[in-house]
Amino acid sequence: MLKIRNLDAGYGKLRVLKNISLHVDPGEIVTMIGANGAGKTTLLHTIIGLIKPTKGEINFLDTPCCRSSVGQIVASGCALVPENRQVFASMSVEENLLLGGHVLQKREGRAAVHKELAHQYELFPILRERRNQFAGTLSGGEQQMLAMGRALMSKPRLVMMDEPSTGLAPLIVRDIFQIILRLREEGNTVLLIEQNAKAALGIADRGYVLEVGKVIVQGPSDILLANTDVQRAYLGREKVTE
Amino acid sequence: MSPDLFFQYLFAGITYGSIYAVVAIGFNIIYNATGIINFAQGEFVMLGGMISISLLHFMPLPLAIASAVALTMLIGAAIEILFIRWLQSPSVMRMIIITIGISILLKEVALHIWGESIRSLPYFYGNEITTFSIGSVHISPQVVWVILASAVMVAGLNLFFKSTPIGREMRACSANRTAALLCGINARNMVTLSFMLSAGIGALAGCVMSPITYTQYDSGSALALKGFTVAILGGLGNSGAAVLAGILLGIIEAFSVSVVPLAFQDAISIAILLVILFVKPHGLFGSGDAARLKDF
Amino acid sequence: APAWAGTVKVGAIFAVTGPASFLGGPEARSAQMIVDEINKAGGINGDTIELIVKDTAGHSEKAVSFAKQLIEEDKVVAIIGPSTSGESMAVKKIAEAGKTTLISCAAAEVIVNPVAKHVFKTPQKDSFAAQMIFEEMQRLGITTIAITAGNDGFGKAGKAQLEKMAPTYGVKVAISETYDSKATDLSALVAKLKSDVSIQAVINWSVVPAQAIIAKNMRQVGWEVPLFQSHGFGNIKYAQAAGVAAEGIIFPCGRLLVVDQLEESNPQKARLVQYKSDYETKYKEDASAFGGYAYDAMNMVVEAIKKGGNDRAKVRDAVEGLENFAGVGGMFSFSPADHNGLTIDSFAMMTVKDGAFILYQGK
Amino acid sequence: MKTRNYLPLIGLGVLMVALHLLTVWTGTQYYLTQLTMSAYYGLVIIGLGVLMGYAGQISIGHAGFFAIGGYLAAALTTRNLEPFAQNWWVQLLDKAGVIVHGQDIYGLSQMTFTPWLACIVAVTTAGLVALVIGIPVLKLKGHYLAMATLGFGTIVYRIFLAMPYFGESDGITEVPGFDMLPFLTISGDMSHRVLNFYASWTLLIVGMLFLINLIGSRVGRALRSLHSSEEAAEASGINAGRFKLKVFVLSAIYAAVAGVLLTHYNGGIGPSEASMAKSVRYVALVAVGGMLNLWGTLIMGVGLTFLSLRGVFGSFDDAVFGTILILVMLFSPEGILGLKLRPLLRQLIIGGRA
Amino acid sequence: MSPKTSPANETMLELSGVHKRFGGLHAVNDVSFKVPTGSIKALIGPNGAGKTTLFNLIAGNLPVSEGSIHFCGQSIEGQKTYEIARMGMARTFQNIKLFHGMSALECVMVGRHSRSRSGFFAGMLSLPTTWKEEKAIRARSMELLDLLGIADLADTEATSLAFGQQRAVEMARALALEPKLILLDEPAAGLNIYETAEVARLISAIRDMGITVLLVEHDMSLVMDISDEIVVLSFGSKLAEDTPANIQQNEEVIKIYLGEDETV
Ligand SMILES: Nc1ncnc2c1ncn2[C@@H]1O[C@H](COP(=O)(O)OP(=O)(O)OP(=O)(O)O)[C@@H](O)[C@H]1O
Ligand SMILES: Nc1ncnc2c1ncn2[C@@H]1O[C@H](COP(=O)(O)OP(=O)(O)OP(=O)(O)O)[C@@H](O)[C@H]1O
Ligand SMILES: [Mg+2]
Ligand SMILES: [Mg+2]
Repeated sequence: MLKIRNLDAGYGKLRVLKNISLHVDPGEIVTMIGANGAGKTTLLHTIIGLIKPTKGEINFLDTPCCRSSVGQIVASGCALVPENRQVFASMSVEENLLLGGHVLQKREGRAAVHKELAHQYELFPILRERRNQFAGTLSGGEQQMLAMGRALMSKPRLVMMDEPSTGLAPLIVRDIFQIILRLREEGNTVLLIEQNAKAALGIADRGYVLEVGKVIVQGPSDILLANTDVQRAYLGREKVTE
Repeated sequence: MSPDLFFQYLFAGITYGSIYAVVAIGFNIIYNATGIINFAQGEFVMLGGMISISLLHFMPLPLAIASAVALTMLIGAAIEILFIRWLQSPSVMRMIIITIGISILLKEVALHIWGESIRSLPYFYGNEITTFSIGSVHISPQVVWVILASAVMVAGLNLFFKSTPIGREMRACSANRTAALLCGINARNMVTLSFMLSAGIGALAGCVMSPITYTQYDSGSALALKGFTVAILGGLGNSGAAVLAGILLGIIEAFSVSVVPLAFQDAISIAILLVILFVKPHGLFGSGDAARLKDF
Repeated sequence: APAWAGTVKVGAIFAVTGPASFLGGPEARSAQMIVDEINKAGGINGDTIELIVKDTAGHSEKAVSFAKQLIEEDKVVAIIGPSTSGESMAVKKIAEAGKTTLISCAAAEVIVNPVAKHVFKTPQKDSFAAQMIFEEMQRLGITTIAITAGNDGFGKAGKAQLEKMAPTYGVKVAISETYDSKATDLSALVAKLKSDVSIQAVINWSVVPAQAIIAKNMRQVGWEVPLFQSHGFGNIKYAQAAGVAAEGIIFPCGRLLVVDQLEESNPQKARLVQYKSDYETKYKEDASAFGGYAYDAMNMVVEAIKKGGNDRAKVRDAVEGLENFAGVGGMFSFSPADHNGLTIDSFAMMTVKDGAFILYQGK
Repeated sequence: MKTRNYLPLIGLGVLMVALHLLTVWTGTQYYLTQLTMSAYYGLVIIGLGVLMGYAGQISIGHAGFFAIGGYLAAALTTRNLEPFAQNWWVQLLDKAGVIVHGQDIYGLSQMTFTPWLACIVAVTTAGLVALVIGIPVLKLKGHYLAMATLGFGTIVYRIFLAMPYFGESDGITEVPGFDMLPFLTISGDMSHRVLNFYASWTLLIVGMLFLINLIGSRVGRALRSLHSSEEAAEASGINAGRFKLKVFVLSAIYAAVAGVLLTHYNGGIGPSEASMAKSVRYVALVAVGGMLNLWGTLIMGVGLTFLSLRGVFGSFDDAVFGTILILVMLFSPEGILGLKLRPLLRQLIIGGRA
Repeated sequence: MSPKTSPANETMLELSGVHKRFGGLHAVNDVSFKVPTGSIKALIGPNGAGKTTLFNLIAGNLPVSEGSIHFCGQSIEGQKTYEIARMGMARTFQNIKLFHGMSALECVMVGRHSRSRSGFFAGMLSLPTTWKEEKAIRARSMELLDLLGIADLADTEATSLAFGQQRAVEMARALALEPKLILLDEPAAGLNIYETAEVARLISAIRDMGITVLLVEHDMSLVMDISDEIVVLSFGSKLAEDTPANIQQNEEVIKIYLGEDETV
């Protein structure tokens, strides 16, 4: 579904991604882990077209999309739940969701959007309660859910999530992971970035480890979970304080 | 004050107010789509008037107005494409200053095309002194045209921004551009569209008011100042509020004539605006909550 | 050839752009037209004239800067302009200090009263215009009036003159108001004036669209008292702009507007015809009294250069010595005590009939 | 670090002397007139530059403060006090030596305030007005702030234009010179030209010195922080309102001082000095120079004003200015000094496509 | 380092009967608790429970609808945010708020504002006292960056740092205030397990410096490990207040917040 070869990208002179290659197959959950500043967000932004790569190629659904605009990439079925949520603060929750349905409406018409809206309310009941509130006044967690709901509104083939569990209550985090699993059941493909490596690898089929802009390890989740390097670097489960 | 005089002031105020309002509406469109105030809005009004006056030599009035509106829309689009479209994440301050520059340029271009003389469209109905009377109060039919135009615009725009997907998308672009992109919205086209729309609305305003106010190459800035005042007074982004605020301000100005020297009229109306802003920092009908949630 | 052979520089300070561009624009064009013609014809005594036009956009600080620059740096022999009273007052002292002739194109009388040695002006005195209006009012038996004026230099000077002279003619000024010269509608003002039933006539003093607007607003409310305007109305554009509302407006003005109706014997006729046809052929727009101010100023300078050459002192003396000089604004005769040089004869009363200006014949 | 900071200032001082010598050498001393005027406008613009760039508060009404300074100085030094000569306060002031006796243009005797008193009153008034207006105005944000300052400027303009005391549309002329120091008279008289040039540029340099010190200090840092996030700045203990107000008043005082001195230098002031177009131009000059670049602001402010005062753009003054404004904003939003050619070309090529 | 704090019965912060309403929404409903001097107190609860709102009330960003808040025995009612900050309360923001166009170091230097004095005119005249002070501010800020392990990023523009690094800068800025009480809103959000551990160590270190900590966090490993006491909020009301061990056993808390198997 998504194939990336020898990708380089960055900001101005700063080269953040160095020679990245990866692929995501249909129906998979793939996770990407890495320390702060490794370039995970940058990678997602490059895929969705917010940043233009300086080298390499990206194929989504077997069509190269390095030169496409964000709009085209989203329309072709790729959606991003951004890192800092990026809700439309001065618009209502429902409007936020409807905006998420922009490409769906173009593809399948209004009825589909309203059906999908109901679906999202079902996934995130709290959003239904807050539907007329300005999104900017939602609590952090509520905003996170809204961002997810909005991305899902486009019924994407591939959902990319940038640390979706950030700032969520443990119970909700579990719900989120449930939702991700459910998305896979519904035939979606997910590219997941998570700090909670253990949980992420727990639900993912495969994983990549990113360090200062390079993929250093990759493989099926269970193998990564067993990898001692990975364990030492990301999964340390021992006490967090001395 | 005799009732006659009272009503005459009242209708004078409504005349002023509807002129201000019809200009203010244009400000709100670009504001809603980009979060900036287009300081060249007054020049769109001027262009609408000037172009239609020039076209009137070749075609009947309705056609001249329609063509002027269309042409101004093209100019609006061209300006956006030339000066704004390709900027990478411009700040509000930068956009304000660019539009100030555009306003200066448009004025200069107009000066060199049309010269400094004043022109006007003919009255749509009747002539300069035609009025109809309600009781002893006389109103020019052109005022009715202006009011009608602003009413239609407000209704249309409200419908557009509140209930149509494309209107919602425009607002989304101003609320958070990145997020709008992520929703698959073509933010650039939205901005272009908003410039076209506000240019068109400005041009239409320029046409309907031209018989009353006359059009001159620099008549834009004075109108823009009033329009801006009214847009702020009502609360940015809300066109219905702008009309109410416009008429309110117009009426205040009209009645102020009876108590203070006319020379201070503008000072009075702006002082009132300032006082209102100090009490309600987001305009009469603006929501502080919504404004706080915007990025600036 | 004399030492100064070559080019003679003349400075011009006009508000070509900005709020007073309706003055500065025609003024700059009129002056340039003369210079072009003279140079084409071989100049004055073999010298070409170089006109250095500076655009102040109506800013007096720029006028100051330009006046100093023209006098010191460009070493002009004389300066025509500025267009507005404020600017003219601001540069008056500079012309004096620089001993350079300045022929202002602005209205206010203070420019030449008190007389400064080097400062002249071409527009007719407001007091003459006021006098003519009041005399007409006396004939019509009008005793109570309202005065309205724009908030520019022209309006200010006129209003002051009217208020000063009204008592001499037994006229009472019931209301006197100043409005913004960019006003878009004056119906509230008109309502206020109309509510005072004692008012028998309105005098409006401005040079902007507002003078058409006030006419319209008065007629719209069906108020039929006579409307007098100033010589600022002397531009057919304003009469056209006011349309039918302009009918019957009475105003004093130079004879340019009614040149076709003048008798051949009129000493101004040749000059007026020449100006009108030259200007209208060259610029494809109606000639106006404003352009005439600069046309006269420039012609005076030309006349003076013919006598005094490129010598500031001689040029000044030559200007002051002009007598019975036929200008667009009237017959000028300067003297050390009179640097305007016009008499009340420079004005004629006019009115609008069927969209055209005609000489006013009384009621 | 300290010396490096001041190097450009010393450079400016050297430039001042060099300019003078150059004009002497080439026999073009008349340039000094407009250089002097530009320096005063430069003072307005750097004051506004700190307010806009560092404190992040736009003011589209700064011509108002300039005009308050200029008009009050002009009115107090020209308006005749003779009609009030018998009033106790006039007599008191006369005894205090702050009233001059002279003649008006018609040769009649008149009494006026001394320029020193007028100057102090004018600058104080501008400062107080800024203080009073600043308290509510600076609570506003974004476009509302822009409107409020624009409104303030318009009110000032309207008042000067409407009041006969201030000469209405003609403004005030015949303003006398200002004997500031025993050897220095601020006046447009040719004989004082060189000293006036040095006075204005010295003032500009000192003004710049103060501002550079300020923005390099703790206060400057606080200003920049509240520009970016008032909430976070306040959480760090910064009284945002107070700092904004102080800078507002400071910049108003800069404008008023410039107004007073330029009015004496020009011998008058007109309403155009209070107009919205003027305020907008100040704002635009700050932007062209670079919001966070005081040196750029200074250079563009003085440079473009100088060219404009010489009328080099003819009737295209505004057009040229508008074009420069747009070009700078398009290609170098950091101001003209931020202009680097390579990125510019790249933006032209890539930006057009992206 | 042993805590050099006064006895635990001294109260740093006290909330009594605090309410906050937004229109119809009762975001904080009758919340009372005390934060003893020198302790780490955690505030947990489901999303939208009102934790951030409570922080905003304490820090003076929002007015309280009802009830009172005392900081160091002084009511903060009517006090402006900056006044409260000067009294010695620092905070970090859930949505990071760093200053555009400033380097990481400068951001931290801003934090020293209320601990330095040179004023407007001194700054304008650049008096020698201001230089000395400036030097001290710089040195102290550098130390703090060092403490947070980002000294090498001192000259990088703060807003272009990665998420986790920005959090560190925020924390340094808050510490620069030399607060008595520090409010941390989700300091570990977006951090991986090691970085979280680092934060935990840091918070303990902060407490050891004698600073009282009030913390909002969803990462239970962090909260349970370091806090002395936990307050649980739900729908704006206080649900429980207890030691970490007891909270983990609290049926209700498990039901609405922790989930069945989250006991570590
Ligand atoms: N807009 C920007 N301009 C310049 N540099 C940037 C920008 N955004 C990010 N960077 C730099 O790029 C590098 C990678 O950042 P990125 O946000 O991709 O990291 P990340 O892996 O998502 O980290 P985190 O887990 O903290 O979110 C960092 O060193 C960061 O400082
Ligand atoms: N200005 C406001 N207007 C209206 N409602 C608000 C406002 N601010 C917050 N709320 C509401 O108050 C509730 C509490 O919000 P708060 O941000 O305090 O939650 P929180 O406990 O910090 O949650 P999270 O852990 O998700 O950050 C939320 O439901 C939110 O929608
Ligand atoms: Mg990231
Ligand atoms: Mg929160």
